[in-house]
Amino acid sequence: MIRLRDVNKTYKGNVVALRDMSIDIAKQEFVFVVGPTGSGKSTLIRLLIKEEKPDSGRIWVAGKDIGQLSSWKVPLLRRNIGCVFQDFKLLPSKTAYENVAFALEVIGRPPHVIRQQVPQVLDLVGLTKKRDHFPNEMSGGEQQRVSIARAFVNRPLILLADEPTGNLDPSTSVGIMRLLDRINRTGTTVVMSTHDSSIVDTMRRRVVELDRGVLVRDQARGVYGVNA
Amino acid sequence: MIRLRDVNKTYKGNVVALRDMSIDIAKQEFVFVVGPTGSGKSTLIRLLIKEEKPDSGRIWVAGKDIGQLSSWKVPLLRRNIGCVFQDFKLLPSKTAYENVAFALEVIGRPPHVIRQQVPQVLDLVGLTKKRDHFPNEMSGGEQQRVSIARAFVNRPLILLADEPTGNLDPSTSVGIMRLLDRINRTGTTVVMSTHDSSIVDTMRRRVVELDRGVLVRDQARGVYGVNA
Amino acid sequence: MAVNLEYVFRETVSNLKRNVSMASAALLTVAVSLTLVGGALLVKKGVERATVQWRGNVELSIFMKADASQPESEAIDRQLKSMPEVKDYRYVSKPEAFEEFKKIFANEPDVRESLTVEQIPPSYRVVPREAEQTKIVGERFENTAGVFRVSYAKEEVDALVSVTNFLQIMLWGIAAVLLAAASLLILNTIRMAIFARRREVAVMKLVGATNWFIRIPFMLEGLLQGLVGAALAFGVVWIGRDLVQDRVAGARNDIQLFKQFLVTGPDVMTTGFVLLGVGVFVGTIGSALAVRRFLDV
Amino acid sequence: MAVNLEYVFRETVSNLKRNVSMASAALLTVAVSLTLVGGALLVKKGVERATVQWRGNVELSIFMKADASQPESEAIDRQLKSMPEVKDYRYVSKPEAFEEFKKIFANEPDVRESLTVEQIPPSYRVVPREAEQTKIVGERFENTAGVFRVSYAKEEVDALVSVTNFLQIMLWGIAAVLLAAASLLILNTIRMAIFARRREVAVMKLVGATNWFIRIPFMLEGLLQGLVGAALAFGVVWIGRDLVQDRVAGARNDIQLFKQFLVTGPDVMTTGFVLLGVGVFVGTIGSALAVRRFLDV
Ligand SMILES: Nc1ncnc2c1ncn2[C@@H]1O[C@H](COP(=O)(O)OP(=O)(O)OP(=O)(O)O)[C@@H](O)[C@H]1O
Ligand SMILES: Nc1ncnc2c1ncn2[C@@H]1O[C@H](COP(=O)(O)OP(=O)(O)OP(=O)(O)O)[C@@H](O)[C@H]1O
Ligand SMILES: [Mg+2]
Ligand SMILES: [Mg+2]
Repeated sequence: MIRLRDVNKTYKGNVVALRDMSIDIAKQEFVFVVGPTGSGKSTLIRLLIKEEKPDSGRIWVAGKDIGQLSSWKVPLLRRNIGCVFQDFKLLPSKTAYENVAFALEVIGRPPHVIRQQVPQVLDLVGLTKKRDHFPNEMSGGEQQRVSIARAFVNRPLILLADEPTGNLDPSTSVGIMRLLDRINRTGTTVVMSTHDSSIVDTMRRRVVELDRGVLVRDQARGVYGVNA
Repeated sequence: MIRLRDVNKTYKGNVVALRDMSIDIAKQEFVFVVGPTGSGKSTLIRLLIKEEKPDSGRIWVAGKDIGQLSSWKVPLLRRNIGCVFQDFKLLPSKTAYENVAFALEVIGRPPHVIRQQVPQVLDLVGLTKKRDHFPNEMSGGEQQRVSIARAFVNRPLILLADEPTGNLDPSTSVGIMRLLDRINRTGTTVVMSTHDSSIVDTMRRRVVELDRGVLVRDQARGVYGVNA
Repeated sequence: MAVNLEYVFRETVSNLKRNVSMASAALLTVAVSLTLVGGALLVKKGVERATVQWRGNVELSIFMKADASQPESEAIDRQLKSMPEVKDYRYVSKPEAFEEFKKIFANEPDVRESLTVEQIPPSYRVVPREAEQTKIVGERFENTAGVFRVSYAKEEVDALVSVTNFLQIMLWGIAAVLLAAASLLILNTIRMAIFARRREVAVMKLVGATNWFIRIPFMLEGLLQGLVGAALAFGVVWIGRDLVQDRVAGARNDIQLFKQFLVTGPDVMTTGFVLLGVGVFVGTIGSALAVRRFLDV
Repeated sequence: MAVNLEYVFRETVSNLKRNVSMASAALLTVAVSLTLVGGALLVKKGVERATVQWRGNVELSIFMKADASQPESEAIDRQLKSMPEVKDYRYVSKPEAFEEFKKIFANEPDVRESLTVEQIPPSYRVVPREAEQTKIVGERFENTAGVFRVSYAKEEVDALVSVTNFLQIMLWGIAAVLLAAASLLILNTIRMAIFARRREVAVMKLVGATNWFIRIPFMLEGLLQGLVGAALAFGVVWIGRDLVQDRVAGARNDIQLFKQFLVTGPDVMTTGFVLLGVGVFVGTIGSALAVRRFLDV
């Protein structure tokens, strides 16, 4: 489903974010990406949705070499990928409902489908009461859950989640992880970066560890810290 | 140092964020504020820096009733309080260095003091190499640390930290907690909201728990979950 | 490009509502700058009308010999009637010409008394269709039998033609400059408004929106701003014209000259359509161009 | 209000650099709209100058009786010399007047031949200091001994006076409207630029910045934008004037009339200072007002 070969990414100012990264992620896999702050987790996710381009190396997503993708096809790529951004990236002038609905409008779903699915998904993340709140009228955790709802409302092939529980309390986090697990079981490949060791340790899924841009560990049914 | 009496805060749309909150926090105390997402932790912090006004009740900070404060004195209040915002609130057109320096410029510190103190503080949070990066050129954790550095660079009387480790990996979090502890020991009152149970459980400081805006627990040397 | 119409309208309306501050700023720019354009266009129209009148009053006189025969006179009459360049003409007989002469020299009895009716030549007063044709018409008659002399206040005619031509060109220039300035200002404002929302555009792209999906609501927004702004400008111009018209109508006779400047209702309507066209075009295309910069994500 | 100057300058420069897109948009608005104002001011100046010349050419004629005595003539000469309202005058003797008469009727020998030198009255041609004074000056001589008739092309003078007055008022109006429009557009743009940075302002306040601490760099920024924008506008106006000047100077004689429109270097400089003043004032005050809205955090 996802394949990277010798991918390098250096930001301006000689900041190496990823170095010679190669990895294969199969369909329906659930992968945790861990690593200290600034180790390149978000960069990896940005490369997968072509928000950034690698300096060298090739990336395949859903069977397509995204380096070869013409720019008008990029939206099609992104519609197959749901993405929870670390900084949420909600549309500030849309309510929670509208933010989630937007992901469906983008792929041309008819209004009656939208009216049916969005409330369902908002209910799943526990935000039914906040549906008409704008992002700046919600708590951090609520915004994060809107972002999660938006990412999977259109049942993407791949779900990328960049620290989706950073602003959630442990019990809400557990709920969200159950949700992600359920989504994964219905056939969606999930790649999730996280700092939450208890989540990684209880889920026991494949763990990929980055350190200063280098893949230092790739462990099936792994734990958060190698010393844990 | 901080005293709330019967404070109520309801946002538009009848969202009760705080209900009949009364609390006293002494000088030099270290207080964790915990509670599920949307329970009013950030609202409490916003009230303390007068970003929001309570609907009823009175609030004293550093001996002053901030409800009575005339608007031109609000900046003076805020200079005595360092605040780490949940969403960082960095100035997007300033580099890491400049963001931190701004907190000193605001209180009129001379340039030579700024040139000396800012690098020190950036070093403390491990961002010396990122000093000339703009916020959008830093990882989530790096931005969060800039926000932390800005909050305590002017040695405030009170440090309010809203989930300051949400985007940090466990070992960096431990480093930041050591830093906050040190700052607390030098006489600064610290109020920190968090979802990180391991931090709360290892520090064993006073824990205040909110649930849907109501103070449900106030425990000296407490732990994160009451069932933990 | 298959974009749901319902989505587009809902999106546009909510964008306008939720970005009221920026949207109204753009609207204001459109209104103010198109008001200037509209004002210039109306003044141009007014001067055009006045010019037509001024030029319409240009005459040439064909003086007949005092002893010109009836057939000679009739031949000239016939020729004048047949010339397409001649708008109007009339015959001034000897007694009429003498009356005119006496009037001109009313205050100078010495001069007045020195001539008799018989000495004054009769003439044809000819109004050419175009001021520029005065000379062409005149020259035809210069050597015709019975004609004593063709007199066209040559200098005056030339001056009038060149002055009005110059005025026209100048006013075209002013209108063009104002139009260019207005377009620039509107584009600039739209660019600012969209710049302020660039992050939003980037997020939309990251969520999988195609360029057209993002662009169309922005264009519709620009279209509406252009339309409403132009309508406001039109309203101001209309009211402005009425005010000026009233003032001029109520003024003393001695600025009668300016009555010729007056513009008609249809002139104002035409100007209105120009304004609406410019507003809509610049608003729509400007939005499309402005948003373009932020679509490469 | 004790704001560090070094901070203010550094902050202003880096704001301008890092918000280049918005800053240059505001600059463009200042430049374009002040160019319009500058153009209007110069045209106004030009018409003023032309008016002075036109009005300066207004004459009245005091025709003497053909049999007026030498002392009578001298008395009039003396009185004219002593009147402050009289700018200039000259005596047209009988032979001179006859030459003039012959020239006027050069094409009409019948008329020309009908008068002798003796029949033509001599006259004083008087140029009053102000066109409005023509009548006052003339009336003084109407019943003076030896005077046959005072002739002032009354209608023409009245028309000229009212036309030029009207033109002046109209151009004042246009300049005022353009100035108002320019100020509005500039204010509007500045408001947009600051609106786009409202969150930044809010963050500054949350970190403990006083209102003045935030406001001063914004004001300095507005001042610089106003200054540079006005300077650009000034440059365009200057070049525009030179172009027009060259064209007019190179043009054929028959638009000699327009040479009277020419404006001098000092006129342009004055206009430049007005533009700079407006730019700086509106830029600075506009920024202060615009940022004000976002300071209540
Ligand atoms: N636009 C950019 N320009 C320059 N450097 C950048 C840019 N974006 C990221 N970086 C740098 O690249 C490195 C990797 O960043 P990335 O965001 O991928 O880290 P991360 O693993 O997601 O960290 P975190 O856990 O803190 O979110 C960091 O050192 C960061 O400073
Ligand atoms: N501006 C606002 N308008 C309306 N409701 C708001 C606003 N800000 C916050 N709320 C609501 O107030 C409640 C408390 O919000 P607050 O941000 O204090 O929660 P929190 O404890 O910080 O949550 P988190 O852990 O998710 O950050 C939430 O239900 C939130 O939706
Ligand atoms: Mg990251
Ligand atoms: Mg919060």
